[in-house]
Amino acid sequence: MTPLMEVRNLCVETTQPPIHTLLHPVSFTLHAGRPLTLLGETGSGKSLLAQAVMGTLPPGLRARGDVMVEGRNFLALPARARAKWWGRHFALLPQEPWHALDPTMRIGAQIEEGHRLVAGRSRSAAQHATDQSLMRLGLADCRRHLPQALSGGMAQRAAFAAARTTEAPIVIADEPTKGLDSTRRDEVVTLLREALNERSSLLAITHDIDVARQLGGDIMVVRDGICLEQGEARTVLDAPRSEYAKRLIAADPRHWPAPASPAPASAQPVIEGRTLRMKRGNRVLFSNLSLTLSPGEIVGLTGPSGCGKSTLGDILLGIITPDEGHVHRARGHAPLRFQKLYQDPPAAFAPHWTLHTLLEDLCARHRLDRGRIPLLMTRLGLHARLLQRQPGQLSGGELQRFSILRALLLEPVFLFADEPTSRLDPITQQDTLALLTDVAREHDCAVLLVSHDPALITASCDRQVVLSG
Amino acid sequence: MTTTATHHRIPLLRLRVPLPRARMAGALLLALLIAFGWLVPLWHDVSPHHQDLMHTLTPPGAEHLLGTDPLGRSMLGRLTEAVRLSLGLALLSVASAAVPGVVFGVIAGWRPGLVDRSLGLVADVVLALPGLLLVLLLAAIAPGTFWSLYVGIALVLWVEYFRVVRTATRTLISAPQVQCARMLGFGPGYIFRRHLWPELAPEVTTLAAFGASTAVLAVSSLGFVSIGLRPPTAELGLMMTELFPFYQEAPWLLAQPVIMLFLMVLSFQLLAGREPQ
Amino acid sequence: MHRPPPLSLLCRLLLVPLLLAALPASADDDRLDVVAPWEINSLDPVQSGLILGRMQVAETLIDSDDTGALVPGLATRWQSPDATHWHLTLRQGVHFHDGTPMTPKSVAASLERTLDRPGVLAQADILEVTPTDQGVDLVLAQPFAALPALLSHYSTQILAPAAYDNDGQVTRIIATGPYQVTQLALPQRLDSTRFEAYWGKAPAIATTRYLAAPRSETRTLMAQSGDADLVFTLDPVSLARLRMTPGLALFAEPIPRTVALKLNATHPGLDTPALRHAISLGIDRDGIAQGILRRSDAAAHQLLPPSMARWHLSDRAPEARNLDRARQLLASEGWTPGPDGILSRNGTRLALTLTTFADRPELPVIATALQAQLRELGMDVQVNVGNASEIPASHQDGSLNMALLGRNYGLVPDPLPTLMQDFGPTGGDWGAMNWSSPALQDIFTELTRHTDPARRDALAQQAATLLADERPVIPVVSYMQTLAASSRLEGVSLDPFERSYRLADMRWGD
Amino acid sequence: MPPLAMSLLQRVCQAGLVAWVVGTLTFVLTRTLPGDMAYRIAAGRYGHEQVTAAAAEAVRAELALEGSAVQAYLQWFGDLARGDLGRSLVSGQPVAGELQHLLGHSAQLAGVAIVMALLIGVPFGLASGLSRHRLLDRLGLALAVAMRSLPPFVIGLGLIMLFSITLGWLPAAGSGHLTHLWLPAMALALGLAAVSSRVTHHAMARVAASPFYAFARQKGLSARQALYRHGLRNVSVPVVAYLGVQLIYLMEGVVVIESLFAWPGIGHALVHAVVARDVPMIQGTALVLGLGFVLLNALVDLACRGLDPLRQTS
Repeated sequence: MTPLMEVRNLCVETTQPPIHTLLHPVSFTLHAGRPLTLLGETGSGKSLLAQAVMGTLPPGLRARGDVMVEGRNFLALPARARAKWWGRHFALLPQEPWHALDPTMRIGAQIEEGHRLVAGRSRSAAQHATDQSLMRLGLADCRRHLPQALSGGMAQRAAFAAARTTEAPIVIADEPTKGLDSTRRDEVVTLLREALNERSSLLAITHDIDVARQLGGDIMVVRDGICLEQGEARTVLDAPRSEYAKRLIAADPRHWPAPASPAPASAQPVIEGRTLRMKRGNRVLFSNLSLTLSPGEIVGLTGPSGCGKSTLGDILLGIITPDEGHVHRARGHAPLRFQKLYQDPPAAFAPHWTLHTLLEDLCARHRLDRGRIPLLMTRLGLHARLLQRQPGQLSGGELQRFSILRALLLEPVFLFADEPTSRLDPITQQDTLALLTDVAREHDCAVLLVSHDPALITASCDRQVVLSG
Repeated sequence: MTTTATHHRIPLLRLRVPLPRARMAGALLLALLIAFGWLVPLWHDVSPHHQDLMHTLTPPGAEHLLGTDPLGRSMLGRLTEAVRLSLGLALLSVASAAVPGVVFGVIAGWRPGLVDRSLGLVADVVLALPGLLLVLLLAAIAPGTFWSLYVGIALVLWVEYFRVVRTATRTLISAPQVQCARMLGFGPGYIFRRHLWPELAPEVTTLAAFGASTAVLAVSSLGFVSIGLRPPTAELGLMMTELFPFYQEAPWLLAQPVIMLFLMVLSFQLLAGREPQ
Repeated sequence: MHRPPPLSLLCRLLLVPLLLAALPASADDDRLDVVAPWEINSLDPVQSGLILGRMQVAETLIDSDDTGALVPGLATRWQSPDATHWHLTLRQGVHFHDGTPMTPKSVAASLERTLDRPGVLAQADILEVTPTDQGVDLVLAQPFAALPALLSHYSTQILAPAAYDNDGQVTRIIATGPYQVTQLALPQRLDSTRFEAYWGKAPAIATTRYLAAPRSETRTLMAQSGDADLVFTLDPVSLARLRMTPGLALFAEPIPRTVALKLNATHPGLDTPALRHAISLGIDRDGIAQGILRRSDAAAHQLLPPSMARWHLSDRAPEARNLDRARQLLASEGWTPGPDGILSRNGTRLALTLTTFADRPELPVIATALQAQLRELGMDVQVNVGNASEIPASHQDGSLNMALLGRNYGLVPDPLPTLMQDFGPTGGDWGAMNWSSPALQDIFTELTRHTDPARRDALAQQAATLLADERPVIPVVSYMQTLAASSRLEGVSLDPFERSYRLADMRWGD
Repeated sequence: MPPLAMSLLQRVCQAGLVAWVVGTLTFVLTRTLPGDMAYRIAAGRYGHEQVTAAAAEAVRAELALEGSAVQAYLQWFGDLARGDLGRSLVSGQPVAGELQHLLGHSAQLAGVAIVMALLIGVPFGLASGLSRHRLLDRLGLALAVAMRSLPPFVIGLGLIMLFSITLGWLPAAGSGHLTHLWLPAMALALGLAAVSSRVTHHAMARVAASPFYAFARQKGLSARQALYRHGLRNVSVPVVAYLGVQLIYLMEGVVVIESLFAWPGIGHALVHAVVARDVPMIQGTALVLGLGFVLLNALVDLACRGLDPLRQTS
């Protein structure tokens, strides 16, 4: 088993003083046919490592150490020379395939150009190769589609085809499953496994333990740019040694503690949807759907992406009116007390103002008691100094907790949480969700929690509704 | 780089943020111009209208710091007056173009459908009318007044603001942050103040920066076809046309208003911080 | 990581326009290129005869020489027993550009048509035009001695019958001049070529082009770059420079065109000769001449220049600027400086609007100078730069205060018609306003009757004196016709009455 | 209704509306403008100094200016429907004929100017947009600002001084020969190039920073391949779209340039027409310009659709 790539004391640091080390020296070897997975939460320097290996670090950063490929130190090569290796020795699977594909070029062309210009095949050969790969990836009928017409999974596969036109031996996949639901995720993983053979290997970067487990091979646990432990996948996952690895694995919804005893469904439902029917285009999302939520009840809502989970929530909130059926809200509740948590926390805040200003606005608008803010902040584990920051300067987890706080200020009776944690890494996700459910129960607030991860729903909800789509 | 959440952790990213230095420079430059226009006359009191036909086109020197114009008037005096007037009028035209432009733009972007369509159509038609015609006609209605020129120019320019603001508003208004603000019980006023304006401001200010120069240049162009002349008032655009015939005999004269305008535009540019996209 | 596109490509793209532009400029070398400010806005001689005449395409019945003496044009003789009945004898063997011969009928028709258009001919109200076998007879309502002079005005140019359509519109320019139109692109360009069947001396230069360039800068640059062979009406600033330019010859000739102040004689600040005299004294003519026109001899102290000896008072000394004298005169009329230095008489400030127009670029500048100079006298003057038509218009509705204008007294060689227009019983659009003098009217009527030169001289002098004392219109500076000609040209000369560019007399030297 | 047909329909409506507004606006305004029309027209015809009360009255009588405004107004639309733009009050020639001549020249000028502007501005913008050195960017910005603060006639002057006085390559002014076109066109182009180079710069910078451009490189495409295959198309969309806006600036410059270079153009004519209150000429000119603008924008739309498949679908 020959090493395809040998990385020695690779570290990343800032070029301008004060010199910051963003990734502490790591060393590993990538063997043909044996994938290596970097496991760790987002921002822990994993992606930097990938970029360092590829030589695509953003300006202001530089990599030190050796990356030995075919007996040469790739890192020592000049930038121009390194670029020549891209697509030929390295195939990089982009983080967000959707954005990595040229929005104005047809899928077929984007793959074909690789076969012609990189692999140097003749026009006809390139076309043939393109058709082949599209066929193999089940995209045969997407040849003339534009990227926007593809689903996340399809886009990922198309990008994969475009990146590997030369069967480059070293495949680097950076968060390949980001934002995909479980089924799509499994597709991508199998796709990656197929890429493995005796000549090629895979360097995967993810925070998703399932992906790591399914890929197998070796695992490296990285945090804050420091490699905590590495070893054979099974051993690391089943018997983690480092504290952080333990927590990371524990953070997998399947290992969450069972939910607290369901709150007694009180007679008076707080909100109720009756015989709801909704179409998108000419496709019926759901029909004759009814559900009720009682105070303090946490209801999970699952289903494949695009099955209308968000739509259902928006209907309940009155943002959208259903085609049929109607929504009944318990009397005596101001519309303000029906609130929503968004999937992408930064998108739910006005970016140009400090959180203090924004909360102040809210209190002023509704003459709320400012005194509750500090209390809630401590309850949600938010540090006071965060108030002076702008939304963009907070982490996703912190910001999501702020949106919970913002909702709680209005003493909500119903919260529609639309995948509130899907953009967060496992540990933060667990903490945030735990907080949400606990606080909701304390305030007798009904929550409709959307997630594409059944395990997560079962772990944190009293009962669940499944949309088949 | 990976997600927004990590930004504050990596210090170097602050380098990516546009440096405030440029804006400082812009503000400073503008301050200097204003000082030139308003303060210089205080210590150097020369009438911009006093003529000395025996000493025309004198080069810059001890007696006349910036020389004299074809009628022997002090260029320094005239430039100060011109800067005062042009700054004021440029702002007037920018304001009278930006305010309606932004207002209608926001309305159109906010209310898709009929309102949007009709406003859009009006804008398209105005755009299609030769701007020159509007300006000429307005100039002819109130002959010899500057405001009529600048307002006429504004009649043409407001459409730019409208277009930009409308498209920006459209996308913003459907964004979660606005939907969320609505759910939190905030009204249009608040949404404009906290959500829309911060996004629109850079675009608008940049347009304004260029709009100011466009206005002054338009006036000089009109002066060139002898419209809007009003002796003895000094105005940058008109000074350029007045001094144009002397380009070879006294090039420094023509250069002065041109440089002033350049500095004016530059300062606006730097203040705005961005360029129209 | 991203390289700029290869420089070669960049340069290539950048160079394209330059390469395209670098084609050699092809100025047709045998063609005589004439450049002047005036645009051609119509085919009708009444409107564009000025250019047709100067480019020697169309001709009038009567012509004039450098002294202003009338000489035969298309008519060889003209006489009248009583200045009321006129007999013109036409030149024989004249052909129109379309080859048809010029006949008394065609001339009469052409004149008839001119009569129902506005123009100078209106002054001598002509009752009938009848073709005779030798020429045409004209019958006037009352005597008008200056009729021959009127018949030398460009608006009376003779066109062939084929030039008009049924409703009298000119559709083609078919005249009798030494050059005939080959192409006319309104308003900019007129190309013409030698008319082989011309009655007079055949021109040496075969083809000519007239180009209207309204900006004086443009004209100067064209002279400098050698794009044009004859460039007329140069702005004073550029003269010095052009003198330096090799390959150019400069010509200048004083012309009977005067920049003058038209005054509303009923305005409280202008209603007595003394007040108007004060204004005249307040004007720094030499300053304007030096500073703006760049000519020491440009100051004009009388409306008509020395070249028109009959109308010029040679014995009268030029009046230098004299502010004290002016202030005294103003004071004598009760106008005394107020706290703000502005003159006032029992409570009313002396504020005036000076109307002028920009078609002649120097006028606004002179107006600005006058504004400052009159301010020194204590007059608050607003300058209003508008359209030329505002002067006659506001003359008619009486709203005019002062106007600065350039008046050409050589429009026809005899200034009498012009003067009669300007200083008639009800004033004139381009002359006096709310001012009239019975004495002057008598002089005029006598002048129209008498043909005896000596008598005419005496009368003219009386008139000139009267105008000089009363000052209904105040002269400021006089014009100079300027021409920059390629030194390859021989036989270049200027017509003091601007009737012709004299292209037919020019030839290419070597 | 397919988007393409939709937008075309919109353009047609716009064109109709433009015609109506132009007719009405110019008519109403010219009638309400201060100053006696008859005198203005007389001045336009006979030249200043020849304008007299008599001449003005003659004009008034000839053109029946006292006639009912409403009638004249309806008349104009009636004629327009029959494709007749009337006769110029000044020259007496049919407006349509004169416009043909003038528009031809202006179109030449504008067309060449735009092409030059693109040839100069786009490459510069691409280079500065791609290069990592701030220098090019700053330089471009300075140039752009300078160009925007130089009146067109000064630029024109500079060109004449260089190309016809110093180098003697090109005629300084005039018309009638191809070589007369280059200088005025370039004078216009420089101003436009300044702007379009900035637009290109920003578009290119945005594309170069986009993940898909990075991915194109990481797929193994060379810098040039990436530029040609993924850069240019994406850059060209905003640049072309901006052309539509630039047409406005062009109009303003054209007037000045035309009178400086003695170029018989429509802008020059429009000024004269307004000064001389030549109503049919004003209306004709404005109409032609307006419709031309609508047409060109329609073309720009089509071009954008052609370049950007996203617009075809959405």
